[in-house]
Amino acid sequence: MKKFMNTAETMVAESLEGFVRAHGEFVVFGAGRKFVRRRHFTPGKVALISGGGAGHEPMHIGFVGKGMLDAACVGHIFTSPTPDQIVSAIEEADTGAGCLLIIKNYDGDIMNFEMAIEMAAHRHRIETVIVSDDIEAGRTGEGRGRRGVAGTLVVEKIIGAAAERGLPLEELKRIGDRLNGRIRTMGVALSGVTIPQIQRTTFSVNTDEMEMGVGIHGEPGHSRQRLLAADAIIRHLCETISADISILPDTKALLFVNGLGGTPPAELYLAYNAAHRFMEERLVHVERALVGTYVTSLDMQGLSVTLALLTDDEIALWDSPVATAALHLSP
Amino acid sequence: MKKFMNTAETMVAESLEGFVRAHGEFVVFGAGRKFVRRRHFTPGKVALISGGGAGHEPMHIGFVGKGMLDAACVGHIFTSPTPDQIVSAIEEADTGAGCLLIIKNYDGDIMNFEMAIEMAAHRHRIETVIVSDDIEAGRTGEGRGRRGVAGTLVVEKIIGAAAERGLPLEELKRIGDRLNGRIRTMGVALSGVTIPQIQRTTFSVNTDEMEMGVGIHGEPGHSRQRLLAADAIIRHLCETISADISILPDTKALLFVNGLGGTPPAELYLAYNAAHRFMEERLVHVERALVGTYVTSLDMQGLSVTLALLTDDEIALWDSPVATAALHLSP
Amino acid sequence: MQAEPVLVLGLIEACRAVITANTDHLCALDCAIGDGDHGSNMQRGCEAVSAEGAALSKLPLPDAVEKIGMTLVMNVGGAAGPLYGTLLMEIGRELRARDGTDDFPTVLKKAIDAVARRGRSHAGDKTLLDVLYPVQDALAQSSTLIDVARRAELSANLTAAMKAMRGRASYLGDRSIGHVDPGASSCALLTTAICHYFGENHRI
Amino acid sequence: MQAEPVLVLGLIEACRAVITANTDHLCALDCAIGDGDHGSNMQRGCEAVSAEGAALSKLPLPDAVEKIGMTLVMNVGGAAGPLYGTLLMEIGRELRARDGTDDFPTVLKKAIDAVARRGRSHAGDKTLLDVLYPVQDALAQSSTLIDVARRAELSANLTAAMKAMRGRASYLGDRSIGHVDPGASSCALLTTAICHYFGENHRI
Ligand SMILES: Nc1ncnc2c1ncn2[C@@H]1O[C@H](COP(=O)(O)OP(=O)(O)O)[C@@H](O)[C@H]1O
Ligand SMILES: Nc1ncnc2c1ncn2[C@@H]1O[C@H](COP(=O)(O)OP(=O)(O)O)[C@@H](O)[C@H]1O
Ligand SMILES: [Mg+2]
Ligand SMILES: [Mg+2]
Ligand SMILES: [Mg+2]
Ligand SMILES: [Mg+2]
Repeated sequence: MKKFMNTAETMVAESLEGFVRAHGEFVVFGAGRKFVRRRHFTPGKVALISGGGAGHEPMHIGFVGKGMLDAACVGHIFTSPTPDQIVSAIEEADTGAGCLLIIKNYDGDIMNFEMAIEMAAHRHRIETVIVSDDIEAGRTGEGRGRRGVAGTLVVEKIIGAAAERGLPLEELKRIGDRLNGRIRTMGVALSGVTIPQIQRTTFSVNTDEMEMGVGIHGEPGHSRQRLLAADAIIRHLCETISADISILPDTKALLFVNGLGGTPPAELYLAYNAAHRFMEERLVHVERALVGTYVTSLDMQGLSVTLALLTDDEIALWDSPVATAALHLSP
Repeated sequence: MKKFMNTAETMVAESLEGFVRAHGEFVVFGAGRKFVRRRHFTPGKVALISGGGAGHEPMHIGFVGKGMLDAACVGHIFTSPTPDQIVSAIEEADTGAGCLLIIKNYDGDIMNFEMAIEMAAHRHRIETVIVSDDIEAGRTGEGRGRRGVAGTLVVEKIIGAAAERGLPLEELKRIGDRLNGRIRTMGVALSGVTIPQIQRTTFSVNTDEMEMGVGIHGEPGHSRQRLLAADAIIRHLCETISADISILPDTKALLFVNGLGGTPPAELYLAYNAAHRFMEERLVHVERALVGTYVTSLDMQGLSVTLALLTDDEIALWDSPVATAALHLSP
Repeated sequence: MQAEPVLVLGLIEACRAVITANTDHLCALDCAIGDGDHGSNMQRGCEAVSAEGAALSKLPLPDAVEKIGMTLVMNVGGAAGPLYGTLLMEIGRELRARDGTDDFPTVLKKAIDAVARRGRSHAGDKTLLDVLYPVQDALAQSSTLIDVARRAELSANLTAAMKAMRGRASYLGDRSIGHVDPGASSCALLTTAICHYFGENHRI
Repeated sequence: MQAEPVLVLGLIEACRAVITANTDHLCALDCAIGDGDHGSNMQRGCEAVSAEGAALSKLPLPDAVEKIGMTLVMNVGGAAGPLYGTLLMEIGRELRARDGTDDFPTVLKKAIDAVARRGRSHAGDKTLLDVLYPVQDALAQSSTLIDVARRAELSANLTAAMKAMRGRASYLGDRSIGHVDPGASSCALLTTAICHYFGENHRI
């Protein structure tokens, strides 16, 4: 697949620079360009920091700003950031109330964040929330389990709103951990992705096939299937999600259809329509909706469906104002 | 290219339904589902109505809401809406102050809007603004000239803000016409698109080629060229744009990099970075930036660069609050 | 000569059939120099008209033709909707004004001029006008049905050599040369189907 | 036996060379069951270490090895960075604590255990541990350099039959079976390169 790029080595840095240039009202680079931070911190507020490999834009940089993250560290493509990036972000963003690190559940991310914590813990109060919203189905359960995927946005938004209200570090961690258990995401891909460094596709699928259960790193999913009509695909995603989480009658939910990079808005809305119908038939009250390209896997054609079961308090936090490059809600 | 769809016949309607379901806080369907309208009209405000074929989402439906459009009519894929849709929108949206129709410069769109005006003119005061921001280069100049492409967003935003301030119909038309002459857009495609009705690609390009000067209907551009590095592509777009518009020293501008559907945010930001550098070297003051997938050509891999030269008044209108599904600026 | 209801239904069906058989071909022509939808647009229009066949066949011919034009306008969209719609609406109106079909070439001439006004276009712009004008000319010269159809097909093919000055193909500039215009092609197909229908049914 | 500066520089170059020659191969392995970046990650690490070669060669061996580990941690990212980084940092620290290299197998054992703790992983999880443990075992049994290298390569190949329990490949479940683990492969390549270097330079 073709890309707008100059060299594989410089593409992440160039893209980041473009992002910061375009969104100077929200963000600036942190020290040494090791991370992207809010233009203005709020003293006394717990600092929320996230990060991960590049290739998932606008996550996380697009979620930096009032109401959401304080800083985001970006690694190379699909490669978690290094501990020094994370340490620098902690040092700059912590205004005294401590730091909450929001980490997607990947061995690489966890190890790099852990090393950073070991380096910074003597000078900062640090807690972590590990997001693992991916469905379990199709895997064995013996392994490390669920990946952190599109549901990360939901966690960052809701903790972000809570942090803005001045809640303390431990309380924010509690909110995040509780919420994480009530979010499920499943993805499907119509194409693999080309890793720019090596001009190689992670996998290729025939025109009549799709890859079910993919994450956001261009990796294969848990099964290759025949390409179906959108309604059938969405039904499968929604059924798998629903089977993987306990939905009580009259549960309130946020339904989120996320594009993986190469799928245009029109198709995402069509998919949302099918997902919404499915959930309402199951008596899930879809109270809030989100449709868009927020958590990508380079230019993968595909999408994920996320269901987040929310309490009334969490819905209020979801509705709180946020002003970032990628998510915007007015007061 | 594969798509999330059920049948070609139903895909536009299903996608629209998903859109309205997801964005019920901003929009509802108009009578007979012939158009999408704001949930609440403002009596006494001039009604802004736009429309066009489907396949450009989120334009125009994503721009319906406070601060921008009052209603948007959607046709079949790449097919302008029919006059009865437009007449219905006029009838519902005109609260007495008249209607301004914002039309992209295509023969089909113009003819359908004209027929609608002929049908509705005896009951409504109607004016039009025809957007034609496409560059002229590479074409002959003898034909109908410039297409209306991504710059349409800029026109709709700025007229939208002016309408919200209560300006009268004729004044809004003047603002729109003046502004249109100061906007230029040029697009480039790395892939053609598949027309769902016929499962046929409009054009195909080799892996080492690109199509320069494309619009937003999957049509070929004005030349096929060798695929270049992003910087060289962007330089060519920016040079062509700059040569096609008179830029006085210290001109203030909005720079807008728009994705055509299949190009992910990371690449758009990289392109923005190159475009921004180019413009600053030419002493254009890039006062405002927009980067994202706003005006698409189905799932085309590609992007367009738009330069809009703005007066201070227009910048203030650009900054005015807007609350729509696709564009959001807080007060 | 057939009764008008049968005539109207027959013509509608003849047109629908030829467009349906050529939908993909017309889209392919439109892919080359436009946006690939001309076949689907025309087909949607023909289906909409067919669906109203029963009601249409009860109307006097001028009213039926005008109504067909309106149905096309309201269902086709794009460039083809207003253009074919205007053509038929104007034919209907002219037929009604003249109270008969005795001078069809003049009726047609007026309607084609209305199409040209609607499109702000002229002969030689590489559009359906480049079939309509020659067809009108052939009719005015009382050519045989076979010759009218031949003239239509020939004229459509001649658009390949033209550079488009109107419609989406005009954005391609010189790159539009070498391709047959989709609207000209649909117009020739329809003309041929209509001529064939009249030929088979011994009319004119 | 070589002087330490020469040794350090030689090993750095030997490792850099083998990774550079296999970057694409390692990425290809990672594409099959991961995210396709293992080769680029390792290469970035090797380049960063090479760039510090002059400074490193001036340090005592334990400090140099620990510093190499830190450089990997700060430049590689992903899973490989903390894992290889921890390995080398711990080897350096153990070497320093023991004030010499006399019991390298024990040094290595401690370092591998630190890697396993960092990764919360075990032998049999289909990771680089499945090469590290056998290599350590071979060294503990005083195998020849050639045998150590052979054992490393064999062990890497044996990961093909395993189901991944850690790292990205674990998300594939049974689909991970049949593919060699990229981390195991890089580990075998490095082991072989190091053994080869010592063999050529008559050390041990
Ligand atoms: N301004 C015009 N005047 C006359 N004919 C036109 C004009 N614009 C387009 N056409 C005709 O319409 C045809 C295209 O129709 P269609 O594909 O249905 O609409 P669109 O161009 O809106 O997609 C062209 O091939 C041409 O014959
Ligand atoms: N938890 C873990 N414990 C031990 N080794 C691991 C672990 N996770 C991953 N690995 C090793 O790391 C390799 C992948 O490294 P790399 O591709 O550089 O990082 P990433 O998986 O973050 O893209 C795997 O092949 C495996 O050998
Ligand atoms: Mg990685
Ligand atoms: Mg069209
Ligand atoms: Mg067309
Ligand atoms: Mg990897």
